[in-house]
Amino acid sequence: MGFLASNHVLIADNLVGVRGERLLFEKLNFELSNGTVLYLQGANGTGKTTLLRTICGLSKPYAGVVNWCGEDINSLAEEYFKHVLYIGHLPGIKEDLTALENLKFSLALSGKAISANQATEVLNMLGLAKGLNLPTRMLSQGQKRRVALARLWLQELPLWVLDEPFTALDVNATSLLKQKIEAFANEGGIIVMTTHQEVTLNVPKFEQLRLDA
Amino acid sequence: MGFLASNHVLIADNLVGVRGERLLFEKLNFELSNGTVLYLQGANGTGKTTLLRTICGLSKPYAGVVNWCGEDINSLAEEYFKHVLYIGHLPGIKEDLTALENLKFSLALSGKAISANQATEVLNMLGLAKGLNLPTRMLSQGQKRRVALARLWLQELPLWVLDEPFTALDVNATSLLKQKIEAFANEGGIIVMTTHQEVTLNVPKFEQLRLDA
Amino acid sequence: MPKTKLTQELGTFSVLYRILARDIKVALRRQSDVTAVFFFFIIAASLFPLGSGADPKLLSAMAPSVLWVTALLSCMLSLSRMYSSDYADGTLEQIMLSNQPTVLIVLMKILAHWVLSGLPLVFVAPLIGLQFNLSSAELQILAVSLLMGTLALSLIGSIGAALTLGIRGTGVLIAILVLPLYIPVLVFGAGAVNAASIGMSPNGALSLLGAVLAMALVFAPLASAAALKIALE
Amino acid sequence: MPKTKLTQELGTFSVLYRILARDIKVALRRQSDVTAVFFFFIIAASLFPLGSGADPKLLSAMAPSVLWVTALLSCMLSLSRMYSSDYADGTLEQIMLSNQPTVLIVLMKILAHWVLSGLPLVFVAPLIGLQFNLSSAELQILAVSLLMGTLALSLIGSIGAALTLGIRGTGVLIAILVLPLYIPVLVFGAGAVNAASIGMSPNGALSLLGAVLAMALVFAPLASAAALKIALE
Amino acid sequence: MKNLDTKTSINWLKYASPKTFYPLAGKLIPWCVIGAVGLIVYGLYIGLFVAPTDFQQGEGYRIIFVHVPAAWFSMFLYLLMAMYAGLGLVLNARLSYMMATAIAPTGAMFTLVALVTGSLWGKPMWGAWWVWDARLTSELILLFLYIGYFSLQAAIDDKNRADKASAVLALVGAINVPIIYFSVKWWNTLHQGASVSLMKAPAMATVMLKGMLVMAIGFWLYSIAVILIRVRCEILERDSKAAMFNLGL
Ligand code: HEM
Ligand SMILES: Nc1ncnc2c1ncn2[C@@H]1O[C@H](COP(=O)(O)OP(=O)(O)OP(=O)(O)O)[C@@H](O)[C@H]1O
Ligand SMILES: Nc1ncnc2c1ncn2[C@@H]1O[C@H](COP(=O)(O)OP(=O)(O)OP(=O)(O)O)[C@@H](O)[C@H]1O
Ligand SMILES: [Mg+2]
Ligand SMILES: [Mg+2]
Repeated sequence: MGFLASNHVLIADNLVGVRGERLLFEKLNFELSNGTVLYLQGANGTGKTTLLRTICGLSKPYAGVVNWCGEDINSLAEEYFKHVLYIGHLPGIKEDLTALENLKFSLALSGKAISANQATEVLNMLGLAKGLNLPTRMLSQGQKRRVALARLWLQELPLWVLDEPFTALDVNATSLLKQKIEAFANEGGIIVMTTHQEVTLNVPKFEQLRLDA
Repeated sequence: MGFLASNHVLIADNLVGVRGERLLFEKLNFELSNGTVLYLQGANGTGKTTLLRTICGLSKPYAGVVNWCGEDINSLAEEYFKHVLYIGHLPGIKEDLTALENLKFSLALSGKAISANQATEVLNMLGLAKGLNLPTRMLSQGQKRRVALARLWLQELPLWVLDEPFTALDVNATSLLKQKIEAFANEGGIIVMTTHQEVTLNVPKFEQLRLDA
Repeated sequence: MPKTKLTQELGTFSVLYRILARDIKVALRRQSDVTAVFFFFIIAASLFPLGSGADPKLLSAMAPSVLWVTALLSCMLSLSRMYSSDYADGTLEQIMLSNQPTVLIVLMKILAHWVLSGLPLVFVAPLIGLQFNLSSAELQILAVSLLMGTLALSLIGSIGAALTLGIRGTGVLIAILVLPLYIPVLVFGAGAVNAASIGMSPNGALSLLGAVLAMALVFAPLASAAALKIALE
Repeated sequence: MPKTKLTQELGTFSVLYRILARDIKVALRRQSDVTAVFFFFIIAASLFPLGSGADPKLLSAMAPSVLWVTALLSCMLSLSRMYSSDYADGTLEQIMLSNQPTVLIVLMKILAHWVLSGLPLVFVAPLIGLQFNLSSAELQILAVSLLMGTLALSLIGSIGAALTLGIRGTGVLIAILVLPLYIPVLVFGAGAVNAASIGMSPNGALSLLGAVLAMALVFAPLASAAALKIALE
Repeated sequence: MKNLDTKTSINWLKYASPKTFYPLAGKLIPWCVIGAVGLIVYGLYIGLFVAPTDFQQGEGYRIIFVHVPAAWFSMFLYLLMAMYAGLGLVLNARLSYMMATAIAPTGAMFTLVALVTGSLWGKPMWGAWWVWDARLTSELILLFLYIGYFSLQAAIDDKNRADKASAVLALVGAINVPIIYFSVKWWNTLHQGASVSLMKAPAMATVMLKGMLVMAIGFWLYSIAVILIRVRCEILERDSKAAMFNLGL
């Protein structure tokens, strides 16, 4: 995959995270290069979601800087968003549109067009064949998550930020996702993720970071 | 626990479940007595949530009857609700109220009053001590789930219907919940639940039901 | 695990009281909700003089219809809030699973809505009426007609709110469903004020308004409860 | 896993076009959204005569302010829909993470809102005007002033919609934020029609309306984009 | 305890009584169409050629032969729709909901016809296309009620829920109809007066009554035909969707 060929580095430099009046993490430093999975751990409410949103630029850190390939993401602004794929607690899909329409729109947002065939192929692979023409409102919890995750197979971006991606997925979907994550890291992608489930990932570099109350 | 002393039976009699124009399950029969855990399994979108909502009377089955202690729950109506505790995908808490206020209101809905002390004790036990005076909006995903689950410790009802109760919980909270479920079943409670995580429960009767597409 | 009873039983009345109190508490906590209907009424009513230039005769002739229509629209605007947040966060499921009759619970939620959005208008409307040069007899009838009328509006509106639950873009849809049903309330309410302003007795219109209110009190909670059950299915 | 490129690059223009198209598609899919603003306007405008009895002279004197205020309220009612569903389901986060300038994306969303809720009013308003006995000169000016005015309303309203994002009971709060900003639009828009109805030239009022529109075109997307960023933090 | 789920497809025609209804309706439709066309042509003939010119209103009054029957049916069909909706809720019968859904467009059409013919007539009679009189207003509200019914149904895409929710609305609206109707007394009533003076011309009354009745029966047959056609389409559509899902498409 061409977009993973070049070297990318994500650096957290003395990050401090505060929500409300509460200090969540302090002086956080890490450096992630091609092929690394950073696995955030921590009990409920220790600031994992906050850190992920900071990394992809949705929240500003209380102090400290996130660096992408040597530049502050704040000054990169939209330029940075060309490299990040974020999937959070919310699925980010429109309930009135079908799975296919949702997928095509997500891609358009990051400036990509895709053929209906290719999109359908991915959705079928994710076990959504039956619901292709239904508005996603009519899908079950897990099916909605699958639609949201379909972007991982199509949106060719070098940094993934995933907040509890395994939520609501059944065994089958969980293993598909795990494989995809491994393939991506093996080809040089960078992933920051969290999950409360046990994971063992077969990737070049697997780092763990525990946030604690 | 006095409310678990008498014998309860939940019977599904030829249940047929339909969503939209799609048949989800057909001719489903089971009988659950004191101390039984019914563990629903099935891939995403096979109708677990639909079945749970049917069991607690929120959705009407397309055909068939749910019986509680020998009577159709449809004719029991509000009388039946005195026996069921349902926790679904949605937490059922008001984001503007504090954890304590939410808990007291949930109990009031089922006609119970509780002292602030006792409620606080349960919330502390669930690791929410720090957030007691915050509106629940400010809690993390997992903390919100804990607030919703706190009712299990206080609302003395003989039938629990739990839809993916372990979602978003960390290791600690998961084990607390598992213990509570086991204690409840051992004392004679009936539980119908689903989860995509592996569970091994040490209960008198553990039955599995697989819904399949 | 204590073997004693953890909780005390509550009677129907206490449960209903708690439902009412909670709704009001939640609204007061985000003060914006309470003040908002209020300010909307004031601002919207003030738009009409702006749109029509400043002819005082025209203004006082317009006043009954403008004030009543504005009151009606303000009540309507806050309708979508009635059940939607309970629906979105799953509280409504829990409410339906309560061991109290749904109709009574619904009635409490309607009362809470009225206390928070209808009742305040009864007090400001006469103040705004002063700006439109209404006489004190007219102002009095305005207040009385609004007192009965806004309760009817909350009751009838509740049906629309329940029917449109969980549907996106609800605001406008509720309006369409509810406005035709609001028309009798408007006609008798504004009719009473109009009668007062031409020196006739407003009693006929007021007693018709009372009849509408009585009907709404009986049927609206039933219809809303049915609609809520359908929405959750 | 194919090693070829799966996707093609899209230019800014195509991305913007797709955003506009998607918003319109979502709305058309639930036809109710499109028809709803429309019918709200018709129904609400018909409420005023009901409240005021049937004096045709009073009606045609009220007409410019009533029609303009109603148009304004109908546009306002649909504002809360502008970003809220994108926010609730997480699409907005994805939109902010798009590689296109947020301001342009916001402008597209505003345009979609106008096409769906402002533009239709330009066509019905004259029909309703007939019911109020307006002359054809007045009807013409009404249409022209609404054409410019509703676009300004969508632009300005977008700021309010963005500011109130994620706040419950939004409908009424937006109203409060936005109504004061709507006043110049109302004054010049209804002013033009009023001028026409007393036989004066409406050009002055119309060109002031144009100035307001131009200002809104420049500043509203900027302000909305900033508000959206804040809402998501 | 075993899941007997063998996925035999649900036979939708068996579960709802539409199965027997469908062919029956098919047989009725042609007769209704023939009757409707015949009666409406005959009614128009009476109205346009047989009935004498009114000495007060000239030829314009002939619009009454469309206006009055249309106004009757606008109200009658609403009540019918509410009745079917109510039956649907009580019996949980699919066919009842389909009937209610099918009646609505025709009812709305007659309402619109009454409004348009009325205002066409109003221009020469009252010098205005529209006055805010009780009769006229109540007809307008009726149109809004129909519109609300459509809008709600269009906004909900779960058919089952759409049926039930709009049925509740139809019933609530029906309570409103008599209220609006009796409000006539409390209002300025331009419409009533005009009609009464017209009906006083005794020579004309019998011909006119005959014409209007013929038209009314024609409208009735037309309504039945159109409603049955719509219900048949609805049955087919729902059935084919059901089949599609069961084939795992
Ligand atoms: C848009 C305008 C109008 C509307 C909405 C309208 C509506 C109606 C309605 C709903 C009815 C049925 C009432 C019933 O059966 O009790 C009716 C009947 C009738 N209308 Fe109209 N009408 C309009 C204009 C007119 C005009 C301009 C005339 C003639 C001057 C007229 C003459 C009549 C007559 C003679 C009847 C039947 C007699 C009766 O039942 O009183 N209508 N109209
Ligand atoms: N409102 C609806 N209209 C039509 N079909 C629906 C609706 N809601 C759900 N469905 C369909 O019903 C099926 C079962 O949904 P349900 O939520 O019961 O699944 P589930 O077993 O709980 O799945 P998950 O594990 O993903 O939570 C799904 O295939 C879904 O597409
Ligand atoms: N809007 C807010 N205002 C104040 N405090 C907040 C707000 N949102 C979250 N918090 C607090 O920030 C802390 C971290 O929240 P965060 O969502 O990052 O946790 P998390 O590690 O993702 O937890 P979980 O595993 O439950 O998802 C929590 O303790 C929460 O109480
Ligand atoms: Mg989190
Ligand atoms: Mg589920």
